[in-house]
Amino acid sequence: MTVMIDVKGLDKEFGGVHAIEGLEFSVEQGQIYSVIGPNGAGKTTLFNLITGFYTPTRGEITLNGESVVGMDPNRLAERGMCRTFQQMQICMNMTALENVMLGRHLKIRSNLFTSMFRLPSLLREEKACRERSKELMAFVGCGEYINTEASAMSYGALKRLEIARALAADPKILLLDEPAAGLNGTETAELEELIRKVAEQGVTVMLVEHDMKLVMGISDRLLVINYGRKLAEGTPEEIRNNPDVIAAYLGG
Amino acid sequence: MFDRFLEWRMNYVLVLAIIVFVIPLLMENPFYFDLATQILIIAATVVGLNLLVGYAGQISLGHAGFYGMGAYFSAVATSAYNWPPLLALIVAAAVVGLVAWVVGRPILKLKGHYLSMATLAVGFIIAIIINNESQLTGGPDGMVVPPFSLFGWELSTFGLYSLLGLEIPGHVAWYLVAGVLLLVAVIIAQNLIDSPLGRALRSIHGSEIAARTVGVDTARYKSMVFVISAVYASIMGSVFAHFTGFITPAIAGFDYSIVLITMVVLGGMASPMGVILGAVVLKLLPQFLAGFQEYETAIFGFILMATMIFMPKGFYPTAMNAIRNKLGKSSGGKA
Amino acid sequence: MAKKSLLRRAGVLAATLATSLLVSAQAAEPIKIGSFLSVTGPASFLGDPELKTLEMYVEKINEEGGVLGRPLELIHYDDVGNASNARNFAGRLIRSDRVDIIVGGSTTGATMAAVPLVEQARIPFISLAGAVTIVDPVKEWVFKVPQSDRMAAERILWDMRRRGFDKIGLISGTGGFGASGRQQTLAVASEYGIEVVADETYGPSDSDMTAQLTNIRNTDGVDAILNFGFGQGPAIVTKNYAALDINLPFYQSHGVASDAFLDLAGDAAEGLRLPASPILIPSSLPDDDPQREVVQSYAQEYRDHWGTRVSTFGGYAYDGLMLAVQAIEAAGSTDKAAVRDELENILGYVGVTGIFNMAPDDHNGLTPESFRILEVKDGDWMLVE
Amino acid sequence: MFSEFLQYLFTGITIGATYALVALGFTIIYNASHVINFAQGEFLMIGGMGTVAFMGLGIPMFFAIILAVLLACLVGIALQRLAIAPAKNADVVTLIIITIGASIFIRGIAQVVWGKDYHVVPPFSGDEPIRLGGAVLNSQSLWVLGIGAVLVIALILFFTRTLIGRAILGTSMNKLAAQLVGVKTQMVLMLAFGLSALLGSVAGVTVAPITFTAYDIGILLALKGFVAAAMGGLGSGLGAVVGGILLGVVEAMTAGYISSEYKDAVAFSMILLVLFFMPRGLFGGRTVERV
Repeated sequence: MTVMIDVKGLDKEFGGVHAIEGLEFSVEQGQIYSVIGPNGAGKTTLFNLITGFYTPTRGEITLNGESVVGMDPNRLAERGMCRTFQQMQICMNMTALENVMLGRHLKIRSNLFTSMFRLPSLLREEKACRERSKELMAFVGCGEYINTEASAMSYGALKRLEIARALAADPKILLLDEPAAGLNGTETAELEELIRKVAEQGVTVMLVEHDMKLVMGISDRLLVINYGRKLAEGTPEEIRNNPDVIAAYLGG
Repeated sequence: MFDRFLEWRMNYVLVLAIIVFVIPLLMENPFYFDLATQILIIAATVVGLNLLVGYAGQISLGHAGFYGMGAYFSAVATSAYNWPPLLALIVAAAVVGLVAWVVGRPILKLKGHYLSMATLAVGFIIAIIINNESQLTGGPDGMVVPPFSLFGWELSTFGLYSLLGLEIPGHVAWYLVAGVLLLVAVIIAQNLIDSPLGRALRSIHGSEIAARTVGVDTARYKSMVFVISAVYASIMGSVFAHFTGFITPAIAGFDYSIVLITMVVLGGMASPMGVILGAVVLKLLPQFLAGFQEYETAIFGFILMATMIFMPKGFYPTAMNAIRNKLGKSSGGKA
Repeated sequence: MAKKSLLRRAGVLAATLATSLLVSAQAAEPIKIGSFLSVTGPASFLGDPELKTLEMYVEKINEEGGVLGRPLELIHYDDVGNASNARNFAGRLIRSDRVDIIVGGSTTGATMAAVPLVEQARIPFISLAGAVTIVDPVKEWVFKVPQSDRMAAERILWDMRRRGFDKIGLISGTGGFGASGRQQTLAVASEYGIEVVADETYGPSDSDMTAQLTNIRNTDGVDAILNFGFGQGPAIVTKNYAALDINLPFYQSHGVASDAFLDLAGDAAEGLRLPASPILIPSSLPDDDPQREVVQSYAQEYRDHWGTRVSTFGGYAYDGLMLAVQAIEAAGSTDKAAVRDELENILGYVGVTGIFNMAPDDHNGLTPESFRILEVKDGDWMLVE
Repeated sequence: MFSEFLQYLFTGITIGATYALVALGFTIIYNASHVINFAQGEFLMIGGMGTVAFMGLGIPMFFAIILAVLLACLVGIALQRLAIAPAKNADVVTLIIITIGASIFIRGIAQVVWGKDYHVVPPFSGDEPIRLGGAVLNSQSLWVLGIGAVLVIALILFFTRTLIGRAILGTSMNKLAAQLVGVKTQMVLMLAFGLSALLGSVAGVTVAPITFTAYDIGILLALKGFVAAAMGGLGSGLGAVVGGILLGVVEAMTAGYISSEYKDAVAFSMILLVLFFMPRGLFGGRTVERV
């Protein structure tokens, strides 16, 4: 197995406060790798560091062997990294389908000239893009919303839509920030199924999630952090039996 | 059939074309043509500005600077250096595009009010230069611009032309030229919006964060749309200069920038018909208010304020929603 | 003049007679006088008295029976000091209202914006704005009332020369009036053997010009300072000038020739000189001054009607209207070409601004001498001669 | 040489103090509501013109000033209640247009009621300028600086020491949280507009003896104030003061040493330069993008 993400000595300070401190771990290709920890442990900060929204104070992050520290999110997207957000980032000024089609942005070769005059090459490309996006919407289970304005969709549907958009980019690694938050039992079960299907296609998945049942059931490996530091790392079985983790969650 | 028309993305362009070309049959007075031509020119300008403000969500309070730059470049090149007007117009657009690109790169990193401030500053600097370089521009008193001509064929509002056996007076000819320009401007803008590029632009407005995660180079796209809207402004500025035959630095000034952005917001952002309507209303309002004498300013301000308070989305989208609701009800809630 | 007005009175009498005899005269089509002025906006101090004057005298002329037995109709638009508005309203006057003659254009920008339309539509246009570019080169259909800024510059330089100054500092506003005045001053200074050794400007809304004045003061050999500008700017310059205690002779242009300027500048204006129409000093004009009568009656009527003091600028509108009326009467009709020709033929019309002698190569008809040099003394204007 | 420099500095500080006061007005409203109030300049106009008008009715200057300031506060509160509050969810651009519309409306009314002439407000303490090191300082400039300083200190105390002041700040940081702890946010916003109008009108009447006053004086003052506020960093009181003074000094120095024609262009270039390197102005908070 090749290493997809490798993190070494990662530090992030905000005005002297350590949000992330000395974090080290690596994610292998094709794994479902989850990050858990109490509220405020620095999980989302970690995601923001990996996906280029924050720049680390110190440390090294490599993606497929290439150092990506200080790289903009759009450059990372070009390298196959895509993500969703705890606070969903949906373009409410577009339809659901357009949101997914946006996800294929990097796959499209048309330029200013072809766009301005709507040349046939552009129309062909758009058609292919639309088809693929519709497939993905069906894949994540929101096929019925194709012509709906994003602003008119339910919370659960939007969560899936965001995943469809991320998948539209044909990512090598997908980072999901609390995908199950706000979903009911059935929806969570569907989500679990969806994540499995994505992983089966060879996409590496990183997950920040509070739903322990989901996380324990689905993950290949887990990273537990608290106060920005690594508390434990291992298989679900190892984590479940780790005394530090139990202390942090139950008594800490 | 009608349903397909309603679904067609360019349906409003057809409606617009019909309106533009039917109007001359209803008007007699050359003064109305004069006003209508100006409306068409300014409407094409705000269609370009709308790409930046309405779709990409980036504010510009200095766009008249580009409009004025185009106008003055054409004016100076054709009068002092005897360039052919079309060449001057194209070179002006290229130069303005370049300037917009150079200043746009750093400016568009700014957000919200800081971006407004920076665009305002750029507009001001352009206006100050035009105002001060009076050897070239005639300074604050303005300068005369030669009429538009192409291969020795001159287009003047006081000329008389024949086309397909029809006698067309100059003011109607100008109107038709401006009408065609507006339609071209709208079609190109709509094509851009409906392209992947347009999608990327709109995503910057919808969620810049989402745009970046899917790989949209937001900085590049922002400066691209900034340049496109500046080029729109420059071309229409050149056209306006030849049309009116006399320009003053006021067309590059802050007040005019505000007028432009008000047209976009008043009519309805991100809606080509909306911004065109905005241009129509804002251009006609002073003519209607002329009778109110000293109350004109107060009434104008009041209308502006009230419209934005009660129709924050602009009156075209508000009106369309109202119509749609009505239609929806009458057809038994089918929609 | 006496003869002319006698003629007019005869005309009025005839008209009144005609009215009483023929009821149909009531239906006489009005003569349409079009006007666009900067009644509001930054140049409102020009447009406001201009409009008041036009309204008042159109009313007065109509009461006296009109012109050629026809009433005058004033059609006016406010261009807010914006040149494109001016152009649009000029278009509206010509093409929609179909006026017979235009008297208006408070600022040079507004006037020049309307010129291409006026020339193409071939309609007589009497401008009330200052810059020499309006009538130089001569435009067939365009006339103007005020002395040009070049004349003002010449008159000031003449007075400076007379007092033996040969190096001056210039400070001017960046608005149309100031910028054009600056250009003319620089162009004609050498003719008077005067060198402009310092050249500063200020913006239309600047609130302090001390820095510019300090620069001028520190320039070697400055004998006098000239400020070309209008609006509140020159009043601030005057105040700053006094505060800096610059003990050099100080000149303003005709742009500040109104009592409002004295109110704003207060004591600081004491001793400054400027070229102006005699309208500012109606009561101190000598008995033999040819303009005395017309100036005094205009000043009196304006004050009686509006309750405020006259300004030079209202005087422009008075002369503009009277020139138009005279040309229409002489032409005997409102035929545009005939009226234009008669405007060009006007000789010896004694107005508020000066004595007009038009010619095919002179569509202004005034000489620099029509400017009187005034000095501020004890808070009031005083004739220096 | 030095006296020249000193003169430019005095001039710059006088102009700058005016800009700073306008910028502070922007800051108060921005802090409470994140709105840039383009009608801010009209408060200055009401301060100056109101004083002139009330003095014209024979009211002594001191009371005329108080009446004018009260009038401005009323207008400020009305502006918030009638124009800003109903549009609370509008876009940034829409709010800009609303405040511009309001500014045109107020100006239009002022023009009808008070006329179009420029007016003089008598200086607070005589016309005699002060001479210092070969340079001249208008005595009214000292009033501008003094009143400016007093207002700044009063504002700082107000925002840090009083309950209402803290409520305004709290509302700006988190509207919901402020509501939860019982702050009436509508009340606070009204207060912020009233306060900003008070500041603006006091500034307006203080600078009127130097700049004169007229119905349309607000437009460009507001613009310069906005430049100053943005340069200092929106929302920062210190930024507004530093931004204003800096802008004034740069203008005066440019007029003195480089070119009076391009002094505004230099000022605008400077703000561009500041924003290129500090996208939130000199003292603007460095916030982290929250994802």
